[in-house]
Amino acid sequence: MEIISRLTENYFYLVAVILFVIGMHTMLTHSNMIKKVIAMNIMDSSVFLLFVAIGYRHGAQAPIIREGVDIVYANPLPGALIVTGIVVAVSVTAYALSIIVKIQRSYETVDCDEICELRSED
Amino acid sequence: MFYILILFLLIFALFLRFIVGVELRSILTIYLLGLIVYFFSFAVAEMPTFGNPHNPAFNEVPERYLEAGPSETGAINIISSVITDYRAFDTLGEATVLFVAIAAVVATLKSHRD
Amino acid sequence: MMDDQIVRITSRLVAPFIQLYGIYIILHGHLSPGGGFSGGAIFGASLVLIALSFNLEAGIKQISHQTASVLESGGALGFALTGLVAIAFGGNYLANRSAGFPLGEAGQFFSSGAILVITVFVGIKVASTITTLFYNIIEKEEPLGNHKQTD
Amino acid sequence: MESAGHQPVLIIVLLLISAFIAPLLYRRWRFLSGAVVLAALTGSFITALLLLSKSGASSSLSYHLGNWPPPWGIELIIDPLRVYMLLVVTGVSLWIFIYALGDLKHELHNDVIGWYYSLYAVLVASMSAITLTNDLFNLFVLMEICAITACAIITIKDQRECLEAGFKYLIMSAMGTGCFLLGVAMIYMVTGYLNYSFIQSELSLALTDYPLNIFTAAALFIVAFGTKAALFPLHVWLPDAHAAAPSPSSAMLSGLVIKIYAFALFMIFYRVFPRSLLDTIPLNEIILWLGAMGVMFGSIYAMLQTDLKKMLAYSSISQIAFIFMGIGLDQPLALTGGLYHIMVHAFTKSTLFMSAGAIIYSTGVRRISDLGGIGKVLPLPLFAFTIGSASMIGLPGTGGLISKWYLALGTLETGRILFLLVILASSLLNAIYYMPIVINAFMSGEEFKEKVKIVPLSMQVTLAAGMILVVISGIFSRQVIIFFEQALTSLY
Repeated sequence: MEIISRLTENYFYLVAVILFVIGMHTMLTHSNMIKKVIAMNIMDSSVFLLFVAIGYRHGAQAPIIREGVDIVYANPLPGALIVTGIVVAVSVTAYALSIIVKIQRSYETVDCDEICELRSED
Repeated sequence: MFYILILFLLIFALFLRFIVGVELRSILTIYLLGLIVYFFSFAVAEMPTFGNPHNPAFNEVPERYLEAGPSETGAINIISSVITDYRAFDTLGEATVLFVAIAAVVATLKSHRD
Repeated sequence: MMDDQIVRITSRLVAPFIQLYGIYIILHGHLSPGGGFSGGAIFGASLVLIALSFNLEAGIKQISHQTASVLESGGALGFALTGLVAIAFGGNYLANRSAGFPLGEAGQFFSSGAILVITVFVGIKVASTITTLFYNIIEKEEPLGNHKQTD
Repeated sequence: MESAGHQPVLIIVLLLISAFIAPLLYRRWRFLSGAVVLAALTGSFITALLLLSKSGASSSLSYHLGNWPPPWGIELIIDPLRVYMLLVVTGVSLWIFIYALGDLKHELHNDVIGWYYSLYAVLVASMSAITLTNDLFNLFVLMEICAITACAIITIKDQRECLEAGFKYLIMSAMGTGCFLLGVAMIYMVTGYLNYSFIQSELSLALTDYPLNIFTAAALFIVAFGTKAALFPLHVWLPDAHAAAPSPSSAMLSGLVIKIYAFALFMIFYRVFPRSLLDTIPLNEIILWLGAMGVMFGSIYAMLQTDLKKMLAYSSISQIAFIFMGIGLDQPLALTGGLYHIMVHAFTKSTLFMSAGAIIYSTGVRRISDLGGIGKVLPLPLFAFTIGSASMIGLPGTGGLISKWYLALGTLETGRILFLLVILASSLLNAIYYMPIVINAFMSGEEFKEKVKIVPLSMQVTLAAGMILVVISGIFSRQVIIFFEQALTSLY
């Protein structure tokens, strides 16, 4: 089975994709808002994992240059991009949580389905 | 037309949340997402091998960062030189995201008085 | 929030070291792993630690709302203006070497021109963001300190 | 490509700096913070006009941020289509901001208006940057800024519906950006670049080695931008969000924010994907069918609404689908129609939301059935509403006719009569749900009962300007169409 051997070679990518789908599943099926925010973070982290894995090469070290030593360095670009991505994800999470705080105050629940019921009663 | 299938599965999985009942929804979502994983795994199998130094990602872009980075930017931490010099506009966007997060949080929390 | 002597004394002892470590990470962003984001997050975490182990007022005593908002706007503004300085020196926006910032010798502390400046601004921004986010989300709960520890 | 001066980046930086200063100023001098943002918006609009005169019709200029050439650094591109979009973004946002200065005081708490100004300026900055950027990861960062600010100008209003709608919007767009970033990762993995132009030349080679990755990335891009631009089956967040928001935010969100993603998808289709990819797999066909479905379903849903702003929100779904149909037909005339519709719909829908905002401001009425006889007490807002409805239906003399005309020509040119029927049917449906409101407002015998407040001057001026813009876009369209014809030749 060639595909299996390819998948085992690319296990980092496979794990990233599976994590992405797990995040998507949580986001689609759970009605608890905090779980949705966590799922959003899982999705983002999975993509970050995929991105960072692209930058790796066998035997490579972190790209901090040391003079006079012969070292193979990893690709610095994906790492640099992901630093940005992580901060973006943190900001979105903070904002989503602050909305949830206020939703909890006014509806007294953090469950989407219950809120839908409350709204249909109005 | 393998990819069209994926596309519609994705769209359908997203849309599903809003059209069917709770019990049916979770089962169907699991099936669909399983299918998505199945199709993604072909793409994963086709991806450039993990850790291979001849991958397309290792082209002249990281080469110049690693070789000329210290002399062009003065920083020996290349990630630092990429985020604050080569791609500094991204980092400006990132600082803006932080500012916007504060603005959004403060505005939301202040405007909704209990 | 917590009425525990051990936690208070430990966090009061540890907080200055955490802050020092954060500043170190910010300033050595171009030489070692780290940079504005990680250092700023560490520095902000020390302020959050104080607010958690004492109460919110103690945290606000460290950095008031007024200061925090000035720092936030100032950090982002400083970043944007550093880019404009590069235009004034004849480079494109956010240019470093080509705008004539002195690079120094790679590996020394005072090297890398605009990178150091930008890293410091980003560090300030991130530290103030983390504390402000934390204070704003926990504020207007029941007055802090009224919770009796039940252990 | 020659250098472009510093104007493109100055537009973005000017708005960002004004956004950073505005909340600080608002603590001490309330008046000044609005004035700073207004000045920045005016400045960016003037700079965009300067760029238009500089760029000409077919040349493209590039700006290298930090003096690093493209594959290493980030590049901004100024070409005719982007300058057109930039003009629409800066101009319409300036116009809506003047309206907001009058309208916000009664919709928001006094302490948060400074933050609103700041968020507004960042939103405009991020949208201008999305039009100009030539880098996929930069696009991701800017899209996140745009998503957070767009949600924040919804949740800033003190109603719990806004919170819920904003949360739904935030989660959906976070999912969209997640899909987009996964697509970017796949593209980066097989090409090794993030710059549009480099990817385009590299992708046609990579298509033989890694076809599945590229197809998956394309599918993910369609889902991502479809979610953000409310393409038909992914539109579920839009009606709540646009109806609950304060009126200036609704005008902004419906008028510009959803279109910016349609434009970004257009850019990805023609500037990132090589022609060979579009020829091998029917990406355009999918967009076309989803667009056609969106046109029909958006109109049908809009007919069923009882709330004025909700009806306008559903109508946005059907109108944004016209732009997608223009992309989907993949033909110069249809693309002209679709791109022209970006501007026309920005004018029209903003005018409609502004007049709805003026009605709500002065009477507090939101239900469509309560609007009988309102034309006699509020002549200007209802007159603006009438002009806007005429443009939505596509009556002669308004911009709506021109864009639908070119779309219809595009369908005839490709020989797809079905989509011509869709366009005609949607016009008919638009007439069915817009005309009764207008007729009821002016002709109905009954007297309007509610108390009426006087509409502030800034709102009246912007409403009048909106009417004029809609009519101008209908009458003096020739110049823009010629401009498009020259600009679109570079795509084929």
